Amino acid sequence: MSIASRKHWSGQNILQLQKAPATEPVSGTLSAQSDQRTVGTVTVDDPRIRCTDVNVYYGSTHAVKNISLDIGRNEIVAMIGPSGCGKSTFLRCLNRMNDTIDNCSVTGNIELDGQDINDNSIDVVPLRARVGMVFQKPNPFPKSIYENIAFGPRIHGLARDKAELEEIVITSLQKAGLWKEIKDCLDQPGTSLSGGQQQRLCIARAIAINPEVILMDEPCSALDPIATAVIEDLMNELCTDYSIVIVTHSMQQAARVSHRTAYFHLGNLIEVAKTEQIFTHPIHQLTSDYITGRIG
Amino acid sequence: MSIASRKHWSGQNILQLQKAPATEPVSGTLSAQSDQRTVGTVTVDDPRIRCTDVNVYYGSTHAVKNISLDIGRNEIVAMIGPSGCGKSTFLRCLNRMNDTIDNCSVTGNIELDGQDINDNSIDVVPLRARVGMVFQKPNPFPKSIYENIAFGPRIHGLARDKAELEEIVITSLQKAGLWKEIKDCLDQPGTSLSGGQQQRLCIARAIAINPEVILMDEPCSALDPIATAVIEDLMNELCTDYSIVIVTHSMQQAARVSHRTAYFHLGNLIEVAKTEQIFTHPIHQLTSDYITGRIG
Amino acid sequence: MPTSFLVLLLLSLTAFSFILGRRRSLAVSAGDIRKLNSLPGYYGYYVALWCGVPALLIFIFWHFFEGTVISQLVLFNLSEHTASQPEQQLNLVLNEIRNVVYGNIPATSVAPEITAAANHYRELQQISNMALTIVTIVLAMGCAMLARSRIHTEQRARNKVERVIMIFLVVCSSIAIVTTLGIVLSVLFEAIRFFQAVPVTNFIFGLEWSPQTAIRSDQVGSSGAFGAVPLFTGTLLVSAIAILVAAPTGLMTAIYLSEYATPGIRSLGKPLLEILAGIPTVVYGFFAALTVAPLIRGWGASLGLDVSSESALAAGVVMGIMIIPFVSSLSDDVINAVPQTLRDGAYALGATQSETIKKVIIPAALPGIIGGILLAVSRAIGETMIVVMAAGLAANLTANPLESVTTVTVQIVTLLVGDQEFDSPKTLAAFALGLVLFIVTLILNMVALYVVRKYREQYE
Amino acid sequence: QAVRDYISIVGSSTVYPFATVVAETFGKTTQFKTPKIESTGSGGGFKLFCDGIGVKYPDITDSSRAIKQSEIDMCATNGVTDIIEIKIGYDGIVIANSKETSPFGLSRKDLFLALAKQIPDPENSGELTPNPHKTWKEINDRLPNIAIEVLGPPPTSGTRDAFVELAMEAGCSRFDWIETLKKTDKKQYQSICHTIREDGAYIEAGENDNLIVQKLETNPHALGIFGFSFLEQNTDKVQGLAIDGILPEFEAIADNSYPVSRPLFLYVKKSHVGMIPGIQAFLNEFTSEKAWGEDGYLTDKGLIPMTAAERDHFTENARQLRANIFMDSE
Amino acid sequence: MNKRMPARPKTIDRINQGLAKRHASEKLFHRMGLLSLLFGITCVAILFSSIISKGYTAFQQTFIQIEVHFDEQYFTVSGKDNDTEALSTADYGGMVKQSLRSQFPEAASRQEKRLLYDLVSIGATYQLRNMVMQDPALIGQTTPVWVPANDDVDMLIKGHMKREAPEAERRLRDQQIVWLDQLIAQEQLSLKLNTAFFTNGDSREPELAGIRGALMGSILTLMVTLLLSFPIGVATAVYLEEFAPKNKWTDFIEVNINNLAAVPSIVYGLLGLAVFINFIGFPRSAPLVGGLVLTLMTLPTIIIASRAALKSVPPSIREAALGIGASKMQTVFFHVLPLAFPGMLTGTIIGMAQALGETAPLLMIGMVAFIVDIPSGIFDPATVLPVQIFLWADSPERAFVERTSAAIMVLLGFLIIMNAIAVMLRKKFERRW
Ligand SMILES: Nc1ncnc2c1ncn2[C@@H]1O[C@H](COP(=O)(O)OP(=O)(O)OP(=O)(O)O)[C@@H](O)[C@H]1O
Ligand SMILES: Nc1ncnc2c1ncn2[C@@H]1O[C@H](COP(=O)(O)OP(=O)(O)OP(=O)(O)O)[C@@H](O)[C@H]1O
Ligand SMILES: [Mg+2]
Ligand SMILES: [Mg+2]
Ligand SMILES: O=P([O-])([O-])[O-]
Repeated sequence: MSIASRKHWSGQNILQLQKAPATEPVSGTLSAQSDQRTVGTVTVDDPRIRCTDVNVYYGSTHAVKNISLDIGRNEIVAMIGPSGCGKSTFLRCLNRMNDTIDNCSVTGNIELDGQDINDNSIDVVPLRARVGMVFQKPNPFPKSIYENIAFGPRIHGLARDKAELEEIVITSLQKAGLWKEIKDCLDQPGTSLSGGQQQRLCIARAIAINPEVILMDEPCSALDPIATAVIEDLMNELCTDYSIVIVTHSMQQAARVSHRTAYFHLGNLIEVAKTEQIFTHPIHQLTSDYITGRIG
Repeated sequence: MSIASRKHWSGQNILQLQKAPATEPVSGTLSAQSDQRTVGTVTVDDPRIRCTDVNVYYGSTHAVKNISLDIGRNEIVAMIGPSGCGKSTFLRCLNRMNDTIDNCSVTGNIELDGQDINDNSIDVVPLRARVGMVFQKPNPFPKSIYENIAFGPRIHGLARDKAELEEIVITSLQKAGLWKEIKDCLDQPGTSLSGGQQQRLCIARAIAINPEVILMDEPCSALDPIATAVIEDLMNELCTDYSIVIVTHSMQQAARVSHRTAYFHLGNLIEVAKTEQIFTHPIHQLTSDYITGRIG
Repeated sequence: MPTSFLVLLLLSLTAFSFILGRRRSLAVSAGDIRKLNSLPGYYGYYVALWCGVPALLIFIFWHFFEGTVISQLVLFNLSEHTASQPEQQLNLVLNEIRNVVYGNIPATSVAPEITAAANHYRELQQISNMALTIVTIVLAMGCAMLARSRIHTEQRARNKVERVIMIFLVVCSSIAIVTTLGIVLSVLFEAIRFFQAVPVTNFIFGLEWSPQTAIRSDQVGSSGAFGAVPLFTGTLLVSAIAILVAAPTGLMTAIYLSEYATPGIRSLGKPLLEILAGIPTVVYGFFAALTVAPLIRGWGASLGLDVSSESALAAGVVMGIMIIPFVSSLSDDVINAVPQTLRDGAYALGATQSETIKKVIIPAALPGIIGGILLAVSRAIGETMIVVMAAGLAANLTANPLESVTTVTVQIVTLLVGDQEFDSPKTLAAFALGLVLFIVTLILNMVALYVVRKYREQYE
Repeated sequence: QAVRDYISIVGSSTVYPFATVVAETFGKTTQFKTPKIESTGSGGGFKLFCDGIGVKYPDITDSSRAIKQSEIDMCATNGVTDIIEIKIGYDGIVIANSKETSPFGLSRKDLFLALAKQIPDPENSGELTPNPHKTWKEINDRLPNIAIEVLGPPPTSGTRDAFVELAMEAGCSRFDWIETLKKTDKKQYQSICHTIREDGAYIEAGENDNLIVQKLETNPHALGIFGFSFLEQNTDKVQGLAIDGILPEFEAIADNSYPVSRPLFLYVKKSHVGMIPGIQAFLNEFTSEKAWGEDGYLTDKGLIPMTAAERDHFTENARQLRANIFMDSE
Repeated sequence: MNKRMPARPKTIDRINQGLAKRHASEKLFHRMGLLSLLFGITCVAILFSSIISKGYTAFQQTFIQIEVHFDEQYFTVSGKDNDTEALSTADYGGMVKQSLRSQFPEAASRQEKRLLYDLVSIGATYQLRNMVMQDPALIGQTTPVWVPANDDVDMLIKGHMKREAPEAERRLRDQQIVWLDQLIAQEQLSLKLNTAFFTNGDSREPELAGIRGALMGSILTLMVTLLLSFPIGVATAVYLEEFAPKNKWTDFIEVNINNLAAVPSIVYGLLGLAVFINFIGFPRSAPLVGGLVLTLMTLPTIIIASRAALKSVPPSIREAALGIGASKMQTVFFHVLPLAFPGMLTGTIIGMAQALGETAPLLMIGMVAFIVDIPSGIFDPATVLPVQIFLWADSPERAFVERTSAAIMVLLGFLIIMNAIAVMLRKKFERRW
């Protein structure tokens, strides 16, 4: 997990990570243009995903600035940071969802199991099947609840027969903690559910295809504590096999579920560290300001 | 605030409120059909909004069951409860937003300042101008940020001239804590903002028309703690003049901002009480189960 | 005052009263529009409506009756001899008078009585014109002033203006109903007369259509030569071929344009295809008869098939080409309107683009797409010229697209514009065909509505 | 209410090309406006024409056939009583094929045997049999061995009526027993003689004669039936076939030796003359020698002129506005 | 929690297994889309090229130069010199003939003279008259004048009539061709821009026939149609989709409107005849009536397209506006309509295109007519472009073939201009959300 082991990406300015001394916190204000150097443990050994110098632009807006971050195997990484700091944008890079936004351009290197996902030869279909996603705004298909979940397994041919498909649907709904509420109305449109139910539907939909990495953009924002607990349990269970990246605004949640936490600010990745550490001994001034509620 | 002072609404079964003894908690399971009697202080003196026996059906689904609840002046009422229990549905009754859903029918009596809002002679336009709303899923107009906010003041004629309108826009954005982030791009489309920014935009849009009652459906779900604090401050500030009803999944938030809290369960209003009381001495078994995290 | 000038004047009065109303509302609220019930603009519209609408109604009403009234007055003054002519003849006399009035024929070339009448006519016209000008302007100004004086802060001008708009909307929607009624009425009576001559059952179930011969040999009814079945099967066959061409091509084009194509190609391709809808059907007729039909015949011959030189296939294919834009453009619009979040949802699950389109986007856009296809089918059913020129007029009862067929519309047109006879079943048959076609398509549309309802997926 | 200062003409699509030339010349050489001419078909023309008197109704209708009794009655009930009938000339109906095929002469009997739905049974005199002929050779050994395929106008057209009456019926009455039927059972007679086969040998190709000409080009074995003026304009593409030994040529039609030609008419409302400006002048133009004379511009357009005597007769009618519709004109 | 969920490697393996097939079908789908588009565009291209290749020659016309002597004797027939009456009724045809005779004195017999006179168009007569009426000073002078040649000459020069063909198979005699060759040699015959085609009304002489009357008729008719059908169609769609209660009655209206789209256009003609002409008393052949009939005919198209467009506006937009107290009317006009506008324009484009190309209903209301004068208002008798095309296509004269195609080109040009405006508007309003 050493910084030196990082391979450099040509054509970009060479990554120079420095561990800022805790006693001399990095300046709390950042010009929008400046490239911030990330403090903390950016890299892990044998990462599942390795991002190097990722930049995202919406037209001329520079939304994500030179971010490098590794996601380990069987790891839950939480991303926190003020609203609009680029968390969702960065998350969407990891399964190339930004392709669908017209004026959005991504530079930098993102590797999944050592393979550059932005490579032209990469097939986004298995990529996205391997890297599942739950969006910030629930977006159920205007189909029945059953069809919403069955969609993924069906296109990927994951079920041999009807019974198997049904089982996948039921297990996914159970895992997402939605089964009990809606088991009698599987043929109702997914759009007629309540906000929180829709969100869980989308989670169930994402896990129905068994992805290896799951990206969750505020998956519990519309959930009550109990439903939240179900999802958090699910994450814990899943991370024995998979990697999970979660964006959350709840520090408690980040603290509860994640192994490492990344703090974003104005498009920069300010600090990454083990979760215990970041919530107890943040290195960067901005991080500690945020955690203690001083930025705003 | 006595139960006897309640006026009865003919054509409905007569309201019979009983204070369930704390020593004998009401059964924790509820059949979907049964009418639950609400415990706690349902009524207030001189309410701004008085709801009596409100029922909402989506087609044949009974989503809100016989709910009576008063919203006082200068009061913040929080609504909590598991996902899908009918909070949003009930909230949408208060400014007749359910009119827009085809198969949704509302019965019961809802009075705003003593006037039945479901009356045929009522003009919904001033009603909705008086009772503003922030929706659960942020829904900015596909127009510029400025136009998003300016639309309300403009149709209601709240600004005498351009400068005044601009001022309203700016103050609203400031109050919603969005001004700093987007002051340079007021002409960008509102839909290109991040999730949390959209949510704040919708809050700003709602308060720009100075409503007397504000209904907020999970206004802080996509917000970081700092932005949340801004909104909570705003609520505190607003409630000196106005009434606020807020749906939230964060008990902490409910505890922080609200004066009274209402607990919903499967379409029933189980309990209403002063916030301190409900979080410390819930009367109903279901309430206490929920607060202590035992339902799920 | 010339009519156009009066209209202009009324319009500017209306515009002016808008300003007046707006001003007034600002005045009563002392410039603070927050005190007003509605926006100042609504008060403007309110006054403008009061100013314009009554005056305009009077104006139209006046013009509707002015001619008749003046004519009657002029005729009244004509000499005994002229006035005693039959009414129809008087109509011609009036025309002559008017021709003199408008200087179409020199006054010297007509009888002095006509010249005198023309002068009288001219005088009356001037008076009427004068009166109209005064009445409308007074009315416009009066109503505007009255409306203006009634403006106060509590007045719900917006509701009133919106109610007027609402009335306008309702009136517009009722035009469709009135049209339907008109169409039914304009074919119903003649159709009933036809059915008095030819039993309904013969018409609907008869297998032979040969209107001309039936009359010649006076075998009406007994020979069953008014059997509409071949016409309806012909219509069905040609429309089916057309839709088999248009629906897949149109839909795939729409998908390609909205999902795959670059914006440049889309903004070029779509309008280009829309031209297909506007090429006159005569042109398609020539194209079908002289290019496509021989081509198909040649292919058929090389395959050893016996293709009629006028085949339903040629007509159907060309008709299909014509209606492609109905499917492609309408579908493109609704597909484009499906929210991006739905696409994102599918892509994120690893769906390929075509899977996303087939399983998410098309179902979500289905009502609009069906609407487009229905419109195309309708157009195919109603099309005439191509079939006349390329499929012939022979009423064969066949399902073979290589034979020639005829359609209901073709028969309606040829029966109506050919050498018609008074009251013969032959001419009346056109009306019966129209009526039955109307009923058949009505049933088809009801089925379509039911199906669309059943499979509709409403997003959000 | 509209004021009309132009002549309104409706009627036959066959007469349309001739009436329009006259109208155009009339408009350009007189002070009057150019008449408006609608092509509605003869029957449609009568329908409008007989609807009444007044500016709303047409002044003149063209027809490719004489007015029928039922139409006269209809006119009369609507107050249209004085009608001037003017015959303007003849239209030849030709049977032609592509230049690429060698021409062959046909008799009217051949035509009947080729195109009738039912023909007299050769074995069984007095009986009918469905037309069995597939090729021309089957009808007559002189004729080539090619399939019978005739492109012609639909039943709704006046040209078809004329063809049926002048060619088919004449061929039909060569059979003696049918000829006798004419007197005994006229309906039966007509049904035999006038019914054209519907098995595909006769193709109803619409009313557009240009289309038929062009279809003949792409389909050299087919014959086409259309008006003489189209043959005249397309002599490089199609050739007219001799009927009963007579080729469809200008002179042959004019002197009535070509058997398949029909008269064309104008019908004028007498009560409109003088009230609508220019009707008299228009009739004068139409009946002038420079229009319908043997060298007139109408012959350029394909109208076959009447004999001088006939022309004089109708010119006189037009000048005198002699209402000459008689009750037995059917 | 559940152990029967397939193990991970199995999942991605399964996915990879099916991948080749899915990509193949993706490719196929993409190709099919492209092919469909190409098919449509090819059809447009074929139609265009066949029309243009047939019609472009119509924009030129053969002219012959003749030496005209405006002899005084022609103008003194009535005894009164130089008054307009005399000027307009002088025997200009005689002057043309005179000048032709002096050019080719060898034409002696009556028959030969006729052939000679046939070389120039009757239009030469009207042309000379116009010249003299404008400038009476010409009388007594001799000037060379370019006059249009007869349509047969025009066809020969443009190669549509084969000069090698035997004499009997062409409309020009050998003698005439000899004369024409002489004219060509003396540079007295040439092809010039056919301005008459754009400035004249209809004519039975191909060389004089122009498109202007029909074009004006089309413009007037479509103006009426557009002004009525767009607002009415949109208003109806808005009412039905946004305001009307959803019940059996509105279902009935919806079915009804769909059904109206399937009513054969000629039946609309019948309706127009009964209502607008016979009942209200509008004049026959008027663009007003044509416009009204076409309005009724295009309304279903516009309504159906507009409704589809309104349906596809997400409900959250409406909720957002209603939630801040906008009235339904304001919601619709400020937020929903702009978003639905592109779809409404599509309906309008297609509806108007259909109206522009329609003939059958106009037959019933008297617009299929020979009208020479250019209409100047919606009450004047007029015809429209497709009718003109229809009439010319049915004319015997060979020269009308190219003019028919040229008229189609004009119609398409009109269509393209009309669409271009709408398409630009549509692009402006288009967005995805
Ligand atoms: N449009 C609709 N049609 C049919 N059923 C609906 C519709 N909207 C909501 N429901 C149902 O009504 C019930 C209450 O929904 P509501 O949205 O009020 O829940 P909620 O308390 O807001 O939940 P959440 O916290 O998840 O937003 C749910 O069971 C839901 O499935
Ligand atoms: N489609 C877009 N077009 C242009 N700018 C965008 C777009 N989406 C996001 N942005 C901008 O990019 C920046 C980062 O947005 P992003 O959605 O990544 O924020 P976030 O960290 O997810 O915030 P939140 O917590 O509010 O969801 C924001 O400033 C936003 O305004
Ligand atoms: Mg986000
Ligand atoms: Mg909710
Ligand atoms: O139009 P016609 O009556 O001559 O066929």
